[in-house]
Amino acid sequence: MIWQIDLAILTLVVVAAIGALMVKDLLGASVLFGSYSFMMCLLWSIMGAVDVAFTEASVGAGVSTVLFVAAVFRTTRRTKD
Amino acid sequence: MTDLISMVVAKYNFWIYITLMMIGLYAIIAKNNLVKKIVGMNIFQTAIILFYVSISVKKGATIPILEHGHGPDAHHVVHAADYINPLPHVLMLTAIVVGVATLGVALALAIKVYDNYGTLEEDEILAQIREK
Amino acid sequence: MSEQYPALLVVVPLLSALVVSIAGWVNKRLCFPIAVAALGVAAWSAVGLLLRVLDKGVIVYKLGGWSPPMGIAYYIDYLNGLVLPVVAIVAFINLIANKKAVEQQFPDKIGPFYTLYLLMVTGLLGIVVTGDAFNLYVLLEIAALTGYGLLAMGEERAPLATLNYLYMGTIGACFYLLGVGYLYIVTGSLNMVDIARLLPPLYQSKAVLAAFIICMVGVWLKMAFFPLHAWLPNAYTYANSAASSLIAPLVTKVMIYVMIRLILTVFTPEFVFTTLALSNAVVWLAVIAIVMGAVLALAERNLKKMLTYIVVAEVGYMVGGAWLGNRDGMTGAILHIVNDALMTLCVFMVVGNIVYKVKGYAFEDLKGLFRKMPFTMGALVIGAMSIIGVPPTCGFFSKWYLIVGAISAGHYGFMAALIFSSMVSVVLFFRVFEICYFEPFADHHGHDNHPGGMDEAPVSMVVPLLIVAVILILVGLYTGDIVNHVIQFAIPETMV
Amino acid sequence: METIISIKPLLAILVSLLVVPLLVLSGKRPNVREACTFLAAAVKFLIILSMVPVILNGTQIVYTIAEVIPGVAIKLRVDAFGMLFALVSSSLWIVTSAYSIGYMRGLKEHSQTRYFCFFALALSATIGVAFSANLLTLYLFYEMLSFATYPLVTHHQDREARSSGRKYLLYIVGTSIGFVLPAMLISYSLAGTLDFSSQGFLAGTGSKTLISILCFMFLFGFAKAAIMPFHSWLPAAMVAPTPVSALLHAVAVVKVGVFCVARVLTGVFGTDLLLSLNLGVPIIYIASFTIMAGSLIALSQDNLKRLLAFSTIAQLSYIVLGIGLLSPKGMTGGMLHIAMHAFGKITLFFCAGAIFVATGKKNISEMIGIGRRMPVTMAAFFIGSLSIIGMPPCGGFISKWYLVLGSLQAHQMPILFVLLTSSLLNAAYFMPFVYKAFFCRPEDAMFENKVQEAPAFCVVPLVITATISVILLFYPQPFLRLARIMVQSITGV
Amino acid sequence: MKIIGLIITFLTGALLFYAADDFPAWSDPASPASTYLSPHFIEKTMEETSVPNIVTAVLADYRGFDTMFETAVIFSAGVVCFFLLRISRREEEEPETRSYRHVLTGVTIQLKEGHKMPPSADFERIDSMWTPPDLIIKTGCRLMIPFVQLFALYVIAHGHHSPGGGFQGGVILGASFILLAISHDPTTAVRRTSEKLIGILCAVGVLIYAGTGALCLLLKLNFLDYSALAGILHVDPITARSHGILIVEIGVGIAVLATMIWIYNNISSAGRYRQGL
Repeated sequence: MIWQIDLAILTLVVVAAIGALMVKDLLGASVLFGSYSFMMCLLWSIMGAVDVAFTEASVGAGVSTVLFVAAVFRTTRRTKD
Repeated sequence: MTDLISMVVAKYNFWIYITLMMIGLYAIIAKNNLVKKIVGMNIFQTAIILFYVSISVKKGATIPILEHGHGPDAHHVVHAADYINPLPHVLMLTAIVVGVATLGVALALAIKVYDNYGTLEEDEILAQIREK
Repeated sequence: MSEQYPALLVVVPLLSALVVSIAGWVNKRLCFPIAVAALGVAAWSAVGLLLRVLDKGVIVYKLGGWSPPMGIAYYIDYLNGLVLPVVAIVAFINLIANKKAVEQQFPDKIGPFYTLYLLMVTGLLGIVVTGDAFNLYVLLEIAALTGYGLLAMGEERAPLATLNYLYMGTIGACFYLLGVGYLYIVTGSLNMVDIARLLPPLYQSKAVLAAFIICMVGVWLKMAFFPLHAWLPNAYTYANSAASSLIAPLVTKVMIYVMIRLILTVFTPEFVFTTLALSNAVVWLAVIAIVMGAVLALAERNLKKMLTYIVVAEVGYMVGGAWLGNRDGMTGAILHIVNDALMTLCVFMVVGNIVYKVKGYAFEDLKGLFRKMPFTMGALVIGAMSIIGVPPTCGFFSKWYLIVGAISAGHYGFMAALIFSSMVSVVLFFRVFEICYFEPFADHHGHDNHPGGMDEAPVSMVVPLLIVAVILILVGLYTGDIVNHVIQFAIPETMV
Repeated sequence: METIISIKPLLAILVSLLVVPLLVLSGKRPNVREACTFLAAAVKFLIILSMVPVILNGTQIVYTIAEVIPGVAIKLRVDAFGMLFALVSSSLWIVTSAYSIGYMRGLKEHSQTRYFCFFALALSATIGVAFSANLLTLYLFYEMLSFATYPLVTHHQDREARSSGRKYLLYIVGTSIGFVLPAMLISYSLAGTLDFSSQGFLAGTGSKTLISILCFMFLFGFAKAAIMPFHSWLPAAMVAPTPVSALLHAVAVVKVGVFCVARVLTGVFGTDLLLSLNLGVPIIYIASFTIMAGSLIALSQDNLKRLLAFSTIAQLSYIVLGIGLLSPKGMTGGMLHIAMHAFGKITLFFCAGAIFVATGKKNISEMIGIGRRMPVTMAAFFIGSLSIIGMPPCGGFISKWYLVLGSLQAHQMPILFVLLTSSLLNAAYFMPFVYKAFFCRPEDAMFENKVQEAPAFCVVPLVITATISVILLFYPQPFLRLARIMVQSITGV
Repeated sequence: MKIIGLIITFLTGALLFYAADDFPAWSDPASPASTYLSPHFIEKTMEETSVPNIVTAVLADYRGFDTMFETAVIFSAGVVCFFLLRISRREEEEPETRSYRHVLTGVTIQLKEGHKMPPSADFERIDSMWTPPDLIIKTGCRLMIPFVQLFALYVIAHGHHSPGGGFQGGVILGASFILLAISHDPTTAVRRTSEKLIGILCAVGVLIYAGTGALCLLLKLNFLDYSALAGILHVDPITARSHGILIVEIGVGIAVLATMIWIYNNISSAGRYRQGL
């Protein structure tokens, strides 16, 4: 496993996480969260945790994001922070 | 200095997981918007999952699926050093499931709160409660 | 069959929960009897387990036939042998008592309610019975999720309060999980007994220390120990009475059990009380918890919320007792798990009956209740006596042990706090009794009622309540046997 | 000292406990209800009476209910002192329940069933205290009594009752939880046991200061003894119906207080320990202060029941004083005074109640010349007051006589002075009233015409108690012998 | 609040940093975690359960008890969402105007309060926030969904030999239905998979898992000891374990599939089941 790629993805993960929390729009936040999960799943597949990565890809990047979007659709996109 | 760097490099996964966890924790405690808190909560959980997965990593080992032929010669000897430690993966599958379950419940609650108060900002909700 | 009790204990409620949820779609009337039968079996096997433990000593049950530490195993020793029947019986009584209340509150969601109820009990029983650190986390989450669901169905403010509980609870559970991860990374095992076997050489390791602290903080979050208690009062107050009278008695106590289990079994007392010298600080925290709980309860003008603050104070009792670090204190803490579960059940069931009849639990709703619901109020009196700590109700005796422990540990602050909280409870409860006794009965919420007339809750709610009230006294009278035959074996001899 | 195991003491307690359901069930039919009360009272008295001969032989009766804590059981033991107290209170319960009927019916009080139920409960608690063999049992029944009497004190359920009920709880429960409970637990962790022993179980444990602190925690902790400054619940509690004041606040409750103090001083600390630490002296001085202050305040009272209340406060401290003297005669006097004062004071309360039933008047100033209308009642009142003052031909004389002897024995001359002055003070607040009642002519319109004696149910009991307190002068044997046996077992003299 | 948050966060972080340098070096083959338990799993799995994917074996057999409760967790999440959100016909408040849409022409008509449309095939009741589903998305999803489902089934079935298993497959299968619900509207999706069916399927899925365990119990072995099934399946205990794993994986798949749909339906339509994403 190449630790440069690993490190790059790790930084991307952190960036995505911070972005998901900073962005002033819940829909954007949920999409960014989806990308965060996807980065995570890449990271884990690099580490050789294929099953975990698979699950995270289907759950974190997939269903969780859909649920977030659905919830935002039912409530509101507005957020103050 | 060098050993510090080597230590940083040697355990950077741990450092990253701690950073992510701090981000998530801060979001849960300090954010004002309920959905943002939920996002933070998920980041928190995934950080812990990252920690566990990092435990399992093993130098010079491959994914925990045994190569095997079929038929009588299927069983050849297996060396533990060749495969990554599978146990944390198992635990984390469970943890991910728990995470999504919690997410579903949390979102359902958030929707109910929104139905009651028409907003997701905690301070506005508290203001509404106070003036009642 | 009796060697399968450990499996039955957890599996029967789980299976019946599934069956109930199917029955909920087919025919609602089936749900209640199935639930009663399931919890009956659970309670029966819990008692059976206790008897077996008393008879044969520690029981180990290998799930999937894999011997630990490979697989997951149940360990039933004197400690959880004592707690299991309490959890099962409390859940059973409360289930029967709240039939009418459930039908009144969610007429068309009976199926889901009983499903969640049974799953919750499954989770709690599993937490108490399991011997695997990670399995405990999963069960913790089951109990928590179902708890959120049950608590959120209540008044208008319930969802928000529950959401806050969810955040806090998730942090708590994740901290626990993290602590287990730390233990795993240094020991490589997940089985509690196995970890305890592997730890001693590592007592000086920072990772173990961190693991202990993180686990403790997580558990404290879930049990609402003082600085971390903020979520509890609202969450319990605004919930529906059937749920709150299940959760208020059990969840905090079970978490206390987890704490004691961690202290006694995983990180042995030597590590906790001698290697790291935190105990004094924690006991002082407990003192603050007790005092603050009592004071905040004084500030409430609302029966249910007052009781929730009393729960916070009681948590202080048990944490303090456990951390005194001597035998008497630990005995008091374990004994108080039993007693506090019972007396909290008693008072919250009383609130349930009041809500059922009067549709409110603020102080002004309670006028003239002694005349209106004499039996319910009688039970409240006994529960109050137990919380105040009047012999021969059980509350007195656990307080006895806690104070004796405090004296022998030379921790007079804790003793003073206990005395103080008893006095405050006298004030709290007699303030309520005065309202119920002196104020003439006034109609509420168009609830037509001729003043002075007796209008008691239905028999199916009153009889279980009275049974609980009697149990309070009986447990008090049999304290000696409980301590002599169970608790003193639950505490390792190394603890003096 | 040989002991025999018997369930009788438990029965004596349970009788009045088990009658409560009957009372509740027969709540609709008053006659049946009061029949039950009478029955219970009689049975209780007979059970206790049946134990007297055994006790007089110097044996003790023991019965263990449950071992609640390793080393500490809920345990009953009947000794002479307890028997003395139990005899007094159970015999007076019969009389009082007769009187209650007259009083409650005469005034058409509300919720009489509740009244009788809690009365019975209070009595069981009293007997329980009398027969308790260790501190835990004592505390158990003490608290039970406190909570059982709350509904009686606040019987009228009006604002006044509410406030005085608060005061009652604040003093009684506050002190018992605040002082007695910790003191008990500390002594448990010192000695490892709580069983009363004739030499006290604290002897030889703990430091001087700790023992002294414990001693005073107990002394003030049992606030039912109404030792100043923890006395003011008693006048407040006078809002209760008169029979309650009569039996509970002249006999049961307050005597339980002093009984507990005496028990603890003799059974927990033991005379030798107290003498060696010289703790008796502060106790007797606190007691004498209470005596003087109580009597002086009583002088200024116009409300008859309040006057009696303050007189009670003073008289209770006689008993504490007697025990505190730590001299055989003094202790005998103190124990005797429990009985003597009980009969005298209950008579006085009965009279006050009877007057209230007949005329509806509470204040002395309104009762001038009442002796002409209610001669029997006032005659009884006269006898009772004599007994309290301690003049022949009344039982009070004997106990005071022993107290005097005891103070001489203990070389406490000041106490002698205290006793004499307080007797004078007693005379000073009783006699003028008696004089006015008989020899002053009421100006018109003080009484509407044809005010006559109260109903027989009220009058007969007070006549009985009056006569008894006369008889006790000439035949004090049972109580005297019990007291002597007890003192002998304590001091060996 | 933010200040407190920062303080707590940094305290926690400090503690973790402090602890982390006692950890064994990252990816160290000699660390306790990879030397104590895992070798047994890696080396013995094949002969003890004859499942090459160690994770699946440990998940469903060694630690099968955890996984059963994991399924129970997801099930209870579904029940909770339903319990909290679902609004029954009785307590549903009527909007003052009802909108009906002519299916063929797409003409929408609004009726004032009280007036109702006679139930007919060519008119359907719609929400005020109804938007016409886009044709391209609709057909695109129609094309994708079968393949997605096929893949999901493969993942479940092939969990023994490759990454994946009941849970992943179930999620993907559920996602395919969610895709249907997104691309069309929930009413059509619910028409395909009725609420009652879903609700029962959730329970059935977990029931398969727990029931297998209970079956082992009835066959005089410990709970979840699949080798007890050898008698029924007429195979040797080792193969019985592998079959048992397959059975419970299927159970997990069903449960997860149903629950995902259930949660999505309740959340996206806020419990009304009329109009979703």
